Amino acid sequence: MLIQEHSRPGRRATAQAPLTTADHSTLPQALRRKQRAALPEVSEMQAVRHYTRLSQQNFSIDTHFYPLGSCTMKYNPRACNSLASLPGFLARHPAAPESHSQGIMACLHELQDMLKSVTGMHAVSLAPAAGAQGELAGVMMIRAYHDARGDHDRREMLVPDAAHGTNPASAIMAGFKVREVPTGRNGDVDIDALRAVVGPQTAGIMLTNPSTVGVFDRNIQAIAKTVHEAGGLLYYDGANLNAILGKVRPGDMGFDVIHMNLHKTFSTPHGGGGPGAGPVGVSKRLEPYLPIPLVEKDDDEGYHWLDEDDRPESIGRLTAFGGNMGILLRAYIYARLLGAEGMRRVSEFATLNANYLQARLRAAGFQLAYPERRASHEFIITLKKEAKDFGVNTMDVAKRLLDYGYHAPTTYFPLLVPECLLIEPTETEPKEALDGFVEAMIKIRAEAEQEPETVRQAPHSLPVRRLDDVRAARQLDVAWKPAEGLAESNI
Amino acid sequence: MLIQEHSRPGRRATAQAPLTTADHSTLPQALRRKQRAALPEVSEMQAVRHYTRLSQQNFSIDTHFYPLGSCTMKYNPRACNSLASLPGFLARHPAAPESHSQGIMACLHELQDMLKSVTGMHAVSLAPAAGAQGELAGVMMIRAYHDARGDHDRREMLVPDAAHGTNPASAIMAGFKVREVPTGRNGDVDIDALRAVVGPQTAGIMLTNPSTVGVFDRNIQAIAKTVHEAGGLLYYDGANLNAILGKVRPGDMGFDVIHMNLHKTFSTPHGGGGPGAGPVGVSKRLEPYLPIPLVEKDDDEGYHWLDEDDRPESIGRLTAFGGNMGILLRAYIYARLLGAEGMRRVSEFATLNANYLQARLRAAGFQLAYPERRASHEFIITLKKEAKDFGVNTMDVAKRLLDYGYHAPTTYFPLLVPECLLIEPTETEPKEALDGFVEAMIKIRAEAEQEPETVRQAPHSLPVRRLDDVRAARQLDVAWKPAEGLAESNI
Amino acid sequence: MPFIPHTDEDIAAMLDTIGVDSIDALFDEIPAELRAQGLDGIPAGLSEMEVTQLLQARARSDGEPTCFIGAGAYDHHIPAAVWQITTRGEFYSAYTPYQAEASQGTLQVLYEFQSMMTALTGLDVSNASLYDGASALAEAVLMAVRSNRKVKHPRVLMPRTVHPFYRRTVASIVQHQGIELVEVDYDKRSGRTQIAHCEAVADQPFAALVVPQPNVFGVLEDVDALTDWAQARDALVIGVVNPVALALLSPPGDWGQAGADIACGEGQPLGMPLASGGPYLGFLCCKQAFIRQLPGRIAGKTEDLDGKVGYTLTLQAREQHIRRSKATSNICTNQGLLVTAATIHMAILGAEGLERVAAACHANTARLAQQLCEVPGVEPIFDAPAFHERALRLPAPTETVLAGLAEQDILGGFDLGHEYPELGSALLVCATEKRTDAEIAAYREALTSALVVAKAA
Amino acid sequence: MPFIPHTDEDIAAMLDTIGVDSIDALFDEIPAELRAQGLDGIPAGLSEMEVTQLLQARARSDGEPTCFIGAGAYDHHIPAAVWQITTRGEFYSAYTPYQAEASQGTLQVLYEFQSMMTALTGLDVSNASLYDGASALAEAVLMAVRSNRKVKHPRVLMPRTVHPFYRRTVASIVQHQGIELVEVDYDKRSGRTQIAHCEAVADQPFAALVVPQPNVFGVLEDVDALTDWAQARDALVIGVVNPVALALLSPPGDWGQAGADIACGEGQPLGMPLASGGPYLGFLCCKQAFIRQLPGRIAGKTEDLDGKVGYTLTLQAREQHIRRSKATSNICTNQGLLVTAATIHMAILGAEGLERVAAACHANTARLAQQLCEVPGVEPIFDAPAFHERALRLPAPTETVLAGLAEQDILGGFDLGHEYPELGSALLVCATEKRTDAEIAAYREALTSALVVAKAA
Repeated sequence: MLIQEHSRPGRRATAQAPLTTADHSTLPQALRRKQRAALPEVSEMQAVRHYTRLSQQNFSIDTHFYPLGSCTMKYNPRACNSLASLPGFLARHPAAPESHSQGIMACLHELQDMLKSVTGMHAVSLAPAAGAQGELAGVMMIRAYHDARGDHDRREMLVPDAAHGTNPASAIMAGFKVREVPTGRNGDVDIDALRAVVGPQTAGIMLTNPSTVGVFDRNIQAIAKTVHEAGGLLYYDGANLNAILGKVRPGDMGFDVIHMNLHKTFSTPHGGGGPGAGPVGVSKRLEPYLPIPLVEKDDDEGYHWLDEDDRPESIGRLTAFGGNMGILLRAYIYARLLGAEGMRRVSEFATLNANYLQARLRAAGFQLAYPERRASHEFIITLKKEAKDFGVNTMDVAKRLLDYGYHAPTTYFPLLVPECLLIEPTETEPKEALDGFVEAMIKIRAEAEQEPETVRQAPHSLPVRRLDDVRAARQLDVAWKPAEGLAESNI
Repeated sequence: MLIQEHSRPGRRATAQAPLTTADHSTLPQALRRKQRAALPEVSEMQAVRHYTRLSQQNFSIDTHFYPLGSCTMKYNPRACNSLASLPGFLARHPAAPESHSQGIMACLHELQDMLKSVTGMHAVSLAPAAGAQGELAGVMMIRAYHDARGDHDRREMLVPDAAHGTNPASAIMAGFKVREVPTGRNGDVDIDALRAVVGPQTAGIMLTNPSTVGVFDRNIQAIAKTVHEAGGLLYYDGANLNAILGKVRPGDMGFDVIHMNLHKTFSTPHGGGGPGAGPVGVSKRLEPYLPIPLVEKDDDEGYHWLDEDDRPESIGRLTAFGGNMGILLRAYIYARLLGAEGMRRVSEFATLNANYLQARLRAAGFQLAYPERRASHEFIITLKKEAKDFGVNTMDVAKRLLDYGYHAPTTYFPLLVPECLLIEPTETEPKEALDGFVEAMIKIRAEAEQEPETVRQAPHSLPVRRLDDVRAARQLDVAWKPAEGLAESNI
Repeated sequence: MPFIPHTDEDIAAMLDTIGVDSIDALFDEIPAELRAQGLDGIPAGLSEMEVTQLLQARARSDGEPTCFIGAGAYDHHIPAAVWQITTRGEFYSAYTPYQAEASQGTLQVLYEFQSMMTALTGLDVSNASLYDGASALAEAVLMAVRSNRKVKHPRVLMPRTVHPFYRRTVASIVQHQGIELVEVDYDKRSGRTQIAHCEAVADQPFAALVVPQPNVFGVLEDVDALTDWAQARDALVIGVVNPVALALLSPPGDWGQAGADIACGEGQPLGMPLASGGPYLGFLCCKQAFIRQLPGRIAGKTEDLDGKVGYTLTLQAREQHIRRSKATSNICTNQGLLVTAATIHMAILGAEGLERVAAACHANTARLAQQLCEVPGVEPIFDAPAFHERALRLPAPTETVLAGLAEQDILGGFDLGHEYPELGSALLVCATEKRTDAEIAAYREALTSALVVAKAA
Repeated sequence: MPFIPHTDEDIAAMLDTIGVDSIDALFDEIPAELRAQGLDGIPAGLSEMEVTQLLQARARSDGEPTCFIGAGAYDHHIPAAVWQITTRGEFYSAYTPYQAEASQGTLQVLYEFQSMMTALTGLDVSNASLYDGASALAEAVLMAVRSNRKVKHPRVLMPRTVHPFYRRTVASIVQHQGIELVEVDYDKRSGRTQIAHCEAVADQPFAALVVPQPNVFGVLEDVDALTDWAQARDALVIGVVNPVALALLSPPGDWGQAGADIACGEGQPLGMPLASGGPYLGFLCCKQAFIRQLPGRIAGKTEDLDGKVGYTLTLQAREQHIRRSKATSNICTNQGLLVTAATIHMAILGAEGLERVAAACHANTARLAQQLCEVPGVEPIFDAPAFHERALRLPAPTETVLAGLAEQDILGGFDLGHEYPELGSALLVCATEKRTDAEIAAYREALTSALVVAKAA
């Protein structure tokens, strides 16, 4: 039942707004609303009860193992939420003067420094509001760099076929053409294919390492050399930074620009789809182009903002007020809780968990996409044999996992591996959770063999059974509308 | 699975305590613990996940209609929680000086005044930590009053047979003998029976009005006269104050002392079994005996505490630090949100909801215990006919209601009505919830007739099926113990 | 090990299963010369208590000034229930709802949010959020250029009365799409964009006109005339609106003869704390005809195998993870948690509650402006009706005055002088429903003394 | 109407169903002369925003003093997760778990809490909470008198080293049960209760001896000797313990040859904010033999119809709602929500975490005492080992010194002089793990200056 269906004309949580309607007669009649918007009319209790019960219909990290590959669903420490929600932080207006902003600016500046250190980059901007915006900022800086040198013909961005969809989409938004580079059979970029496509038209390459197939590209130095020698720059997609945090630094691998997904690696919440934060780091030659604002520290006068006036070559402003500050604060708090040692442990235990889970699934007879490789913080199994033998596909297995109380891994991505599950357990899961997941996978395979309909019709124990995505797209219904004349009333 | 069963030696939420163990070598070895306590060893995520999932196994006001008679399960406004949890309130030490306590003392003083006004009593103490402690304080004040007058033979406390169990238990704790007074067939106290038992031994009578059978005792003035003329005092059990808030005042009915359940009438949370708060109000002659501490306002110097030294005749201190302050704050906030008008509406709509539900259930063929009476904020139906006809008892119906998503009303109380359900919808439920409850009751009666086993074995859709209470008492297991030598380790 | 549950026994057993001797061995495919040696610049980890003390000190360090700044972010009261429910773990720690059956909570919230936004804006459909109001306007501009089948010229008329930060954000984001953003001037007396200003730059066809309501000065634009004017020229109209103002003001869907085509804006006033500027919530609504050009997530209603109603992400073919380089936008993660907060906020307030909030803000700002204008030398800049912000002219440099006010713990407003030098010493003030009479009186007094100091300087 | 969902249509339909004309008619059984006319003294309702502003101002009004008071309530760090989970609606707004099948969350928490408390105290069983430590001691005294089958004399030896507020609470609650509370003096040099002090008042049989550990001065009692001495005289031993201290100190179940019989205390250090004194959490544990005399709720493990494990309230025949006047206590509502917080707190910290907290408090208080005693005229009063509180003698009246410290926003400690005049100007100080070196140094400086002022006065 929708909240709108709980609505009755005249009902409302009356204490939550001013108790009377103030005079607004100076608003010209012609510009006024004629009918009330059909928002729900419910009591506070009804709203609380409705959304509390709705929340219980979600899987989440706080309730379930959630090994969604490439998404880094690790535990979000509760202190990050409560400390970022201290009244002093919540009440600060984005246009407050620097005299009244030193507290948060200190946090932001320290976060800039910590991100520089952990990525090996020369400078960092916290401005991008999410990973995709960080990507856009990254490729825009590459373009700004070439343009500033008069190198206007570099209009082609190389993207591996295994890349996240955001990579080509961002490159297009920055005005590039996209050329795909194939992945080799061992999971590394096909270096010969790369050599064949680089040239004077090459603006750069967008890579994530470890890649989305779950392995660390051993040729990264050769790739960097190839692209750099062709005059291109290397962009690092930080989606998989959790795999190497404190172990290898993108800056040391030769990357010129990087974005980070703080909501992945720095454990800020995913929130059912955001907010994220996508800071970008750059080598020295790209520093002038960083998006604004930046925080600078002046030993005498404390912290101050750098904006358009201070950074005339900047690619500019990406949101009105400089980014998802509350998320940056959470990441800062997380980083302070971890410290240097804790950061190294993130990648170590994320990798341990992934390799353990890979080893157990392999031992249980599941087929690895890259059996000869180490897992990074994630790995891929392919269910093409099960699909062929039992007529049960990856999506069926994913849905059946929900019945067993496990969120499904990422399905059908990367596109180059058929019937694949991309599995990322993260470092915060205990061994028991991994073992339980393996048991569930074994049981589901047995079900697929013995009672395939059970798997094909899964899930069975959730608030709804398998949903019809085709119907959703064909018979589009994306907003509730009030019955004619019912819920609307004159103001 | 218990949190203890998630435990593994050496696991812990390490950031939540000091990172190292400080020197404590000056603690004598002989007085030290030899083995670590077998507390769980889990990560923060495991604790969060475990308790989040556990919470989902509860019915609560925030998730379900909860018409538990006599318990006033109304909505707890969320602002009461967040404002009582402001850092300035949470950080205040109970022994902080008055110079640093004026903020909360102002709230407490105003709450005292509002409770005086709404009950019609002369003075109020906020000290009792719950309703039962308020009862104890109330009867102890009656005793102190008689004792102070040298009236030492008044050792008998009258208690109606319909009373809450806490009434006789509290009277006993105050050193009284308890004599039961029967309820008449119409639900009012049997006034003749009362007249027959009052006398020079009578210390007082403990009454709630409306009574626990859900009706307002029309003879209250005659009862008061009878008891007062016999030299006894009248004690008002505030459990049902929600029914008359702002409509009738116990002080005007002739009561000498009253306790209030703020967690009922003033909507502080029940918390799965507390905390409550049980302030007491008294007429002028009982004022010297109020439990301490009290807050007094001095126009020049602000608020200050009255304690043992200021109130030598006080029955004394009931908890170390003067009561459940955080609950008192919540009640204060609720009272300020309601104001005088809002308080009157509480009883009006609680009564409207109860009478509507009573009318609908009666129309559906359910038997009322007091069919000729108005419901107060609650009422009783008796299922003795259904029990006889279908072999399905009140407990079965109660459990089956859970399957329909309704918490059961109070069962088998008051004891004098066979197979009874005491139903209290409260004012915060919308009409739709009441209608849904009636539909469920009708369906369950049909099931009782057609498929009684379904009802007798209910619930079916909850985390557990019907639990074996006898086994719990016979094979007592009230604490998990570690397997021999497993979970304990030397410090 | 903070947040890592592994015991020594676990580690040993896991390494044994993998068949390696150490965790370090798991990194053996990484060229040795790349392995990071240290993490200089990252301090040692702190306990939660120490971090708490540090952050409490930082949060306290900037005092509790009284805020009279608006300019795109507004200090509204947020009902206590909103964030207590929003931060429940099941909302807070869930991912984008890719597995719909395990995400009905989030998906239904998205659908309800979309429904509420269409109700507020009077348009047919809404997406499930973008980053913020400014980036939403950038997406709206891109979308309008893609959508306009009659005008192929990628020109968009952008009034100067659109918030300057929004204009800069749009300029940044669309800079490589070959879109020409044409500035439209405004009337210096009323603060409004007049048709004449539009005409002045409409010598070539244009794909869209942006119409802010209220505009950056708080002034109400003549949205009906602007809409009709632009649509008569085959352009699409993009409304940039404040959702709280929409409780009182004509919704974009009702503008002019045919209604605006697209509406976007900042959802922050719907239950988001100021929080230094984010996370906020960009929203984007449009007419049904343009839904396939809408960027971002969209939740849709559907049925399960049993015919039971459920919700799922739909039209994913628009999105980057399916369409890749041909997607409507590169957006992936959006502002889901803020959508949850906004949805609960709107459910609790309802239309009437939002009306009261809007009316209180309007009345408070009117009173504030009146009182400040009693200070000698302070005067209103524009004479047109306005919503809950006012542009005032000061008899001393705005920057100096604001600094003087800040010393008295009053954040006096937004300095318009940087962006609109033609206005002189101009200050944009705002008093939401939270500002009390006492605070307004205190501002007036503080302004008086700050002006004395500023003039003396 | 705040919190009331009824529309005019609802009201009309409901009155129609009932068959009355007005809501007022529903009160027609109440004698007219009793109907309240007004509610003088109750102000008009406020909006949530107004109440928020009022309460924020009140909460702020008393500053943020640094707290060096202990005396039964301790300023510990509480992990952020504790209250974020505890205030989830399903815990916060549930009732006492009478319908076990619909309350497994709360019931399992109670069972886990009971398990943790038995682990900490070393006793067999625990109830599910009482109001606070002081009222728990009163119940323990009543229970001991009921339980002791060998000694029928209702006398209980109560050392003066038990917190004076606890002794007063016990005296209030048991005053009509004919119980004689016999004071036991203490050694003025060590601050300990010695056997000799017990002997001095043990001329008649007594049912129980109360043993605080640590005692009100922070001093560690010789619990083994006291336990053996009392039990040799057929008395029961009631330990009054601090649960955080128990992470390091010998648990009551291990005291002496046979262990204490009952242990009670204040659960506040297990995750409850100071909050002006409540709600806190009284706990009460005992040997198995006494379980039927234990007051309060007890959750027990059982099975459902399918043999699946579940939890339910058990031994309800002890309780007032069944046994009425013959119940073990009148307690009904207890401190369920605080039990939830304490259980989560203990789960997160574990035994090792509690040890670290305890050790840090101990070390901080030792450092504090040492530094304060460097101030001329300040000296320790007792020479026995202590846990995380210290009694200090001041060279000026304690009240004056505390007032001087309060002016510097330091809450300097608990004035022992009222209750223990024989100690002179005596101050009980405490520095929990939260007090930093800088705060301790600041206290020392503030004390120096407060003493100068106090001596001059």
